[in-house]
Amino acid sequence: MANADCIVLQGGNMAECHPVGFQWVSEAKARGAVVIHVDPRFTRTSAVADKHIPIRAGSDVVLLGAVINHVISNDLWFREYVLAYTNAATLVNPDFRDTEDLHGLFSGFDPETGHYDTSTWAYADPEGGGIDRPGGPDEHGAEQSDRAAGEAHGSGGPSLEHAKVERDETLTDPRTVFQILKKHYARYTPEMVEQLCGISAEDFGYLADAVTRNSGRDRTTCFGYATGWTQHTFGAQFIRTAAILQLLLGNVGRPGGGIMALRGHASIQGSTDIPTLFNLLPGYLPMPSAGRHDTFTDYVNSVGSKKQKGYWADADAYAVSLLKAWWGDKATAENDWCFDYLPRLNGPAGTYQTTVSMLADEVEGYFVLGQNPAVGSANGRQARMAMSHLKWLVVRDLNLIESATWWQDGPEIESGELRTEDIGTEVFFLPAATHVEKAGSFTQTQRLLQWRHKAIDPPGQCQSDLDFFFELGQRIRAKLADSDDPRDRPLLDLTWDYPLDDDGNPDPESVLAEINGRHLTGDKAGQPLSAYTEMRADGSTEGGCWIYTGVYADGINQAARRVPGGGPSPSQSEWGWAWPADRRILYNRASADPDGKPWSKRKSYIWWDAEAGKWVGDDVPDFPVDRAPHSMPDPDLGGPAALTGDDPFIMQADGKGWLYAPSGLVDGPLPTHYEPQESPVANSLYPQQQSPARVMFPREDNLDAPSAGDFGVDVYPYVFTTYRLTEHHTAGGMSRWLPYLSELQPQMFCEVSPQLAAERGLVNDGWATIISPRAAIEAKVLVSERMTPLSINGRTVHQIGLPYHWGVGGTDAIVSGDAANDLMGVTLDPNTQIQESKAGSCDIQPGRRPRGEALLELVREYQQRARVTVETDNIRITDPAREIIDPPPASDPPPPPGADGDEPWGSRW
Amino acid sequence: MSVSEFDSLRPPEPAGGKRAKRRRRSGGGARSWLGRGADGGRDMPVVPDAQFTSYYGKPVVKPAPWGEEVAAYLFLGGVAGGSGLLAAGGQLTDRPKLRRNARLSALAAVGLGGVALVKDLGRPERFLNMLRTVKLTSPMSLGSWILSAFSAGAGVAAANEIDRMTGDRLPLGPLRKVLRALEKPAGIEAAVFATPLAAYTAVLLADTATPTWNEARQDLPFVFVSSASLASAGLAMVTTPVAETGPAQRLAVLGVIGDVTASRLMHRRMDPVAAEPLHHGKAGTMLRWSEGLAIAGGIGTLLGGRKRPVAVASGLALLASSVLTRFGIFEAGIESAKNPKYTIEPQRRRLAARRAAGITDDSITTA
Amino acid sequence: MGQLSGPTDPAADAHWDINKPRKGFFTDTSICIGCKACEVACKEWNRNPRDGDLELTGMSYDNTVALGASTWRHVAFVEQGHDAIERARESGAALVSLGMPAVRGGGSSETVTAATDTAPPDTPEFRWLMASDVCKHCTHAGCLDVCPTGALFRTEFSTVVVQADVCNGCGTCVAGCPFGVIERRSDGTVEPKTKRGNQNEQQPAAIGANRGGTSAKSAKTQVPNAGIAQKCTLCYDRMVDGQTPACAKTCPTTSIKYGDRADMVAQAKERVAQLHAQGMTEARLYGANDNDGVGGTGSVFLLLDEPEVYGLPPDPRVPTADLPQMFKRAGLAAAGMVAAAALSFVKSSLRGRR
Amino acid sequence: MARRSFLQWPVLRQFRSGDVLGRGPAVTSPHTRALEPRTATADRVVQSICPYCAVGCGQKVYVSGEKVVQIEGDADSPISRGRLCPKGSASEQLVNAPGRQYQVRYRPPHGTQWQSLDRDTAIDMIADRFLETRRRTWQDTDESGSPLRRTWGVASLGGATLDNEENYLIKKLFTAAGAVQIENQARI
Repeated sequence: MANADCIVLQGGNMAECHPVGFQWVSEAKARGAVVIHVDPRFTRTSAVADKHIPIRAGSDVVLLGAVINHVISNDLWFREYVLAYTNAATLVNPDFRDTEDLHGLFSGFDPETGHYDTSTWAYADPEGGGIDRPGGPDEHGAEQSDRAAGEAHGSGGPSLEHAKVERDETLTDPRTVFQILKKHYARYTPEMVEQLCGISAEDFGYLADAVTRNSGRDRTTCFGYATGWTQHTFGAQFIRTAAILQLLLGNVGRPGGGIMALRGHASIQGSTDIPTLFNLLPGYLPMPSAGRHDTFTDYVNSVGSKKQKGYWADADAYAVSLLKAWWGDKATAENDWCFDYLPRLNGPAGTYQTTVSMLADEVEGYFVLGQNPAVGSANGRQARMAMSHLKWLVVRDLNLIESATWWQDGPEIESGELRTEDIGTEVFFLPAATHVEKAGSFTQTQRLLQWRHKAIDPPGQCQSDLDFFFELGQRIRAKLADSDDPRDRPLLDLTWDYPLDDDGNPDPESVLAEINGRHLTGDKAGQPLSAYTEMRADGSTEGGCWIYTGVYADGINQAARRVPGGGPSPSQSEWGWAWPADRRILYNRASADPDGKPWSKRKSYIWWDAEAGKWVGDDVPDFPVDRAPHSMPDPDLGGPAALTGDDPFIMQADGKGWLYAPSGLVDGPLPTHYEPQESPVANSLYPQQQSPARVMFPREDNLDAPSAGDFGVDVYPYVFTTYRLTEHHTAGGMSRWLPYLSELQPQMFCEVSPQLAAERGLVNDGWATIISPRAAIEAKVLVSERMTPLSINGRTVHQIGLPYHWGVGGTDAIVSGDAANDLMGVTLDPNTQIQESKAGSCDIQPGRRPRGEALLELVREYQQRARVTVETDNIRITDPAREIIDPPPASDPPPPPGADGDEPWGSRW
Repeated sequence: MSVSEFDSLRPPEPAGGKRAKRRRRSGGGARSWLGRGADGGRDMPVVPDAQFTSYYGKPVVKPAPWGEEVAAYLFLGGVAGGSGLLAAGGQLTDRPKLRRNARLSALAAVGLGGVALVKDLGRPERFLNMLRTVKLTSPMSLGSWILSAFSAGAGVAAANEIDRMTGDRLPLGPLRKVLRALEKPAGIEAAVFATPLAAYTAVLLADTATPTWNEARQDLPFVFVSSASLASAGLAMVTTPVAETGPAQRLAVLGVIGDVTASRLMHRRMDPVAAEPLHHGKAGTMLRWSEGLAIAGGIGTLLGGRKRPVAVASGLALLASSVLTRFGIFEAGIESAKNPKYTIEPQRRRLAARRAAGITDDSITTA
Repeated sequence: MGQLSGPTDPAADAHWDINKPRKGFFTDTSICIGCKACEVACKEWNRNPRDGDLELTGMSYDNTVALGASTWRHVAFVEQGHDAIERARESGAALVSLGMPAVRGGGSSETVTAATDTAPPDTPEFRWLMASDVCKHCTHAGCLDVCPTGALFRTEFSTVVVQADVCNGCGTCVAGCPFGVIERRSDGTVEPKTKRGNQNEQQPAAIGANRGGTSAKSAKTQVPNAGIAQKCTLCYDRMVDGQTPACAKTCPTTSIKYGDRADMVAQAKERVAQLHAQGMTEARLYGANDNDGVGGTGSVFLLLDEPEVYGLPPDPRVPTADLPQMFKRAGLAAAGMVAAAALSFVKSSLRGRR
Repeated sequence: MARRSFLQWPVLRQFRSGDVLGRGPAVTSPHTRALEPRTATADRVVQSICPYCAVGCGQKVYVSGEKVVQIEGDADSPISRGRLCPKGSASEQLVNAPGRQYQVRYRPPHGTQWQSLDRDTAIDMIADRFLETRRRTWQDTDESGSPLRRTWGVASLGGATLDNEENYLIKKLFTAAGAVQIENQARI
């Protein structure tokens, strides 16, 4: 990021949320880079940016789409890069229909199920039709969504049956990705940006100019985003819009380019790599689904076809190694490596589905591990009520957080909805160990694993999660030791024999060694694997997470490397270990031109050394190291062997960056603007108001405010958006108990513009009550010009900012206050199952909120006034006949497909 | 403002903690134009000086963390010093009652003053640290040494008086001789440190960044010695028969003249804004009463000093005047420190004046 | 004897025979992101108690309000609109056009000319200033000179430090500081609000405080150094070991720089010239002039508006600079009092004799 | 002894040393002269990583007498170069937080207060609950007969401050037990 010439921070507040990471932005800025911050609020990031562009929350796709349109229509794209490294020239299935043709929907939507059949989105098969996902065209969006498929492919592109595609290098065929893209974004104009985002043509021009001026051979632009993009009903598409733009401008795989995901937690990257997520197994292997993955063969074929390009073609080796790591000698070729030991999904099992299942008394027991759903989950009341239905609850944390004490002092106790004596939940609170009281690795946001050494033993009865779960596993296995029930075999056969220390606790390094994997047979039997390329599908290797293989190469904990400053190399590679294979920039083959030469001296990073016959440079080449720039292997080879010399995107099934996603996403192959679930603004681009494929929970305890055009929209006339402050940490479990942090931001507050303050009679430092269809909360008021009313479609839209760190209840918290998340409804992105919490509708009034029953009465009174029902906002297809402001032009004949590159690995700062 | 019928169910707005109240008060007029951060340009309905901005109306300097004990000490120190002088005068001019009463007054005042000072320390048990160093730059340090020196003399002198009053019944033994031998030198020693004791407190206040005190640095010593004179004289008039209070009455009148003149001069010579706290609020009231009482006491002394009741009444008026002077000036200083206006405006003015005079190399702000 | 005003080497002035370069901060507010890491790192290192009454102040994101006994770094937040920005630019430009040399006679001509003819960029509609304030460690420190006990002293690094084991809390230094930095720590914590949680326990536990059992919870920790004047020590204890002060070390954007004061001033001048060259005439330095009322400060700041906007005095003057004159006046007054008394007795005696 | 300490009287040192104004070396106390940072006197220093956000800043943890006495940035880290944000800077307080819990607590069904429980019993009880629930809520197949082999009765929500090794064991154990509702903050 420090190498960038232009940095666009959007959907995130980097200076505030990642102050230390921001030093690289500061450094780039000091060297002359332009820093632009696009955000609903003027934040600490804006304060030090060259320019702040206020935007309406949730309208980012319009803005970026318009930049894409600007780049294409003014011919500002990086031709050589786009032609060689992206799927711009690839042809798409002729049956594909764009949103331009179908009033905001893509072809294949089933209004009954709310899911897309994605088969028409595929690349054109030279033999006719489209190239399906392996395993046939039968997987519908439904199932993909249920598996949160978008995230399942987080580490690279989803699979294709094969990689033989048709290309038109002139990009003139209307079925090329490029032409589809061009048409798709043709109506994303500066005028539309003005209308929907509230951004003036002048500001738009500044952004578009800065980005394009700072892209090309000699310059690179970098995007940084955070939850301002992900927490939307089509959040994955926000990121893809940026990815498309970055690919068009040639800013992926190059120093100072890329899209930086700015993640919020110490190991949030790690907990998706080695996921505690329902839909994934370690290394982004999907959890098997009932019906589709009944056999191991079905499963591995669907993960990565042997005929596709790139490293996912070896998915079988990764899967077998994982199963060998878990079930050891019990996993054999005969029993499909114990594949049947894995439980199966038949629908989503995310946090919010779990909440609903709790309310239905289907979930009995719940482990809450260093997490505070009573404060941190959207629709907090629903989350707390759900917990009151549990039979037992285990909370492991440092402090008595709200999630451990809701039965005693939660908001529902105060309002009288719950009575402590009536709550049958058995609650275990177990004190946890802090980060210095245990050894282990965190994976930071750039995929770097860093080992923490243990400083002291946990005090008192505190215990690390590693020790706890190891012990729990031992107890469970002991209790089942005599069982002959086949369902207990997976537990009894599990490899659970880690070397123990003096206190009987497992050695964390031995777990890391298992994750890394080892050879099981041959000369090297017992030795650690040094790269995932050594993994085999024949049972001769084991490894718990293939992308982490190499972290324990040579039996050395590479994550613990601590050479000061990372050593002399520019990639600072002697500090920690980056997955995969210690690469610091992914897809870095793209940092050289198709001939293997750096695009420019200034931006050189990896290049082809013709004499040595290999790729060399400042980083580990993310490419077969001896694959010459112009080599053209037989595509039928499949896997890495099939990568041509100019296929830098080695995890994508066709080796190209995807401008258009022929598969892998469930809500459209191209990012399209829809309004948030509840929005006082009508979608001017399409008749379709909300994302048709969003995941909805139409329930009485999860009502939505009327959207533009519906009755009652003026009852909740304002947009609220939630965010973090630098002084606190998420739901406050690690900050509201700390005096030094609490004093810096002691009270829950809301931020409003002077105009809104005048409109509602709000006074700086006074109180306000904010009411949504879910809840009403109170907050102190900060009146500030940092909040800007936006002119949207001719009317003024006020936005209210709400930090979400406070909660009610908890013991010994130094500060407490109402939780912003209580206001939030639950509606999810179908790709990721992440909730929309960056935009919602509300009203605001001066004064504190009522207490007790009267609080519920207030919320009800608003609901009645707005006549909200479970139907509100929960209709999939918006009636195209309804009045809209800017009807789309008559549609042209459908052009064919393009592609897209989801680039969640980001790139280096 | 009202939301709905639920208003009655809302918790009452808290009355505001101690600090919150202080905040609003210190903001005072400032708050209205400081509601928008330090952007003083707009919305400045009541700002006299359009250039004046501050940080949310928060003070720039901090007031001394002194309670009223210190204001009391200013008074008591003055009384002690003046009494020390009167005692020496009595000693030298052979006025035994004046001498005795003044010595006792001096000891009582300096004793009470010392207690007040120690009580006001953050760590009273460490009061002896005051004699850890001799800090020539520190009025507090010099004052501590002066106070100690004065107390030594005053103590010995007063001890003699007490011993005599009890009919030599103090259990002193052979020390009585020593005590008697030291009596006269001690009385003179105390007198030597008497005026520094009365005067140094003015420097103690002036040698601060507290705007009103610092601005008064030229004339505050004169106000303080005058006030000390009239107060100690007033006390003598209360304690001592008129037969021996002639000098005290003279001193009282001179003190009143000095006090009124020096105070007026002081107000005139100060930056008008920095002088404001002397005229406003509690401090202003106290200082107005102080002047009135001084004049009344002076006139009373002049006209009826020979009559004991009038002398006593005048003496009390003078004592009260001195108390009010000290408390008034003390209070005005504390108030001036709490309002950024008194720091910023005079400073801006003097900076501008220097610049206008062509002195541009001594600003803390540089390009 | 040492000096009371004007440029000098403070350590030499205090008769240190160890020859150490003067240390100081350069706080460049133009790159501050207002994260307050400096405040926290400072408190954590110095084990200062939590401050304030845990209520929102309504002052933008500033909830610690000012420097004080327990807050030795304070980040100010100022929100400004177009007009205020314009005025800041003008006042900054006026400084440049005064042609004020940064140091009398010092080779500073290169910094003066930088910005005058550069067309300023468009004035933005809005800006949010953030600035981390700290003790100035003045060349002539009012607090130090008025301290009666020697608790405040000048270190070999020319910084000004309170010795907590000496201070008796007389409070003179508090009034002696023209910047409102030093403060006496109150012995009680703020009264608990209508909130749970024992406020006493919110203070940092003494090192080695018992933990690992419930007893740790009930052990009420006393406010450390109550009743004693407290302020930034520039982490003297770290400096003697060659370490960087906690705030400067943690500052994510290097807005707080630490080093030899001469280097800091040089960097500051370079930076202000750079900003002027970009047309940011609002940039100016604070404390870099040894001819100012405190003889220059050890902590130098780059500000983007007038000092008072940040709560800093526009023309501070160390009160002790006028001390000789004050002593003179006091001496005169004392003499007057002696004279008055003498006169009273002389006249009385005459009258008495008559 | 008394004589020596009298000679140490700063007033005498003032005039002996030439520091007549009592500004410098003349007035230092023995404590001041012996000052040492606790980072220098720590028993050991351990390299660690900040537990808050995902930047992954390096930390140095100073330990004295088996207590953490200081946590500050690790200047060797190329990621953070020794810097920390306010949260990272407060890490020592996270470890030694005034409200931190050191005891297992147990709330029985319908109970109004916490009770204490030893850890061993607690883990045993949790294992029992886990197995009971699993038994009660086991699903062998879906309605069409495809294998499910899972329990819908046990769920988990893990914070993203868990180590990779911890996540791995949790995933491994829960998956083997057939629990599928394993989620973490990455999704929130």
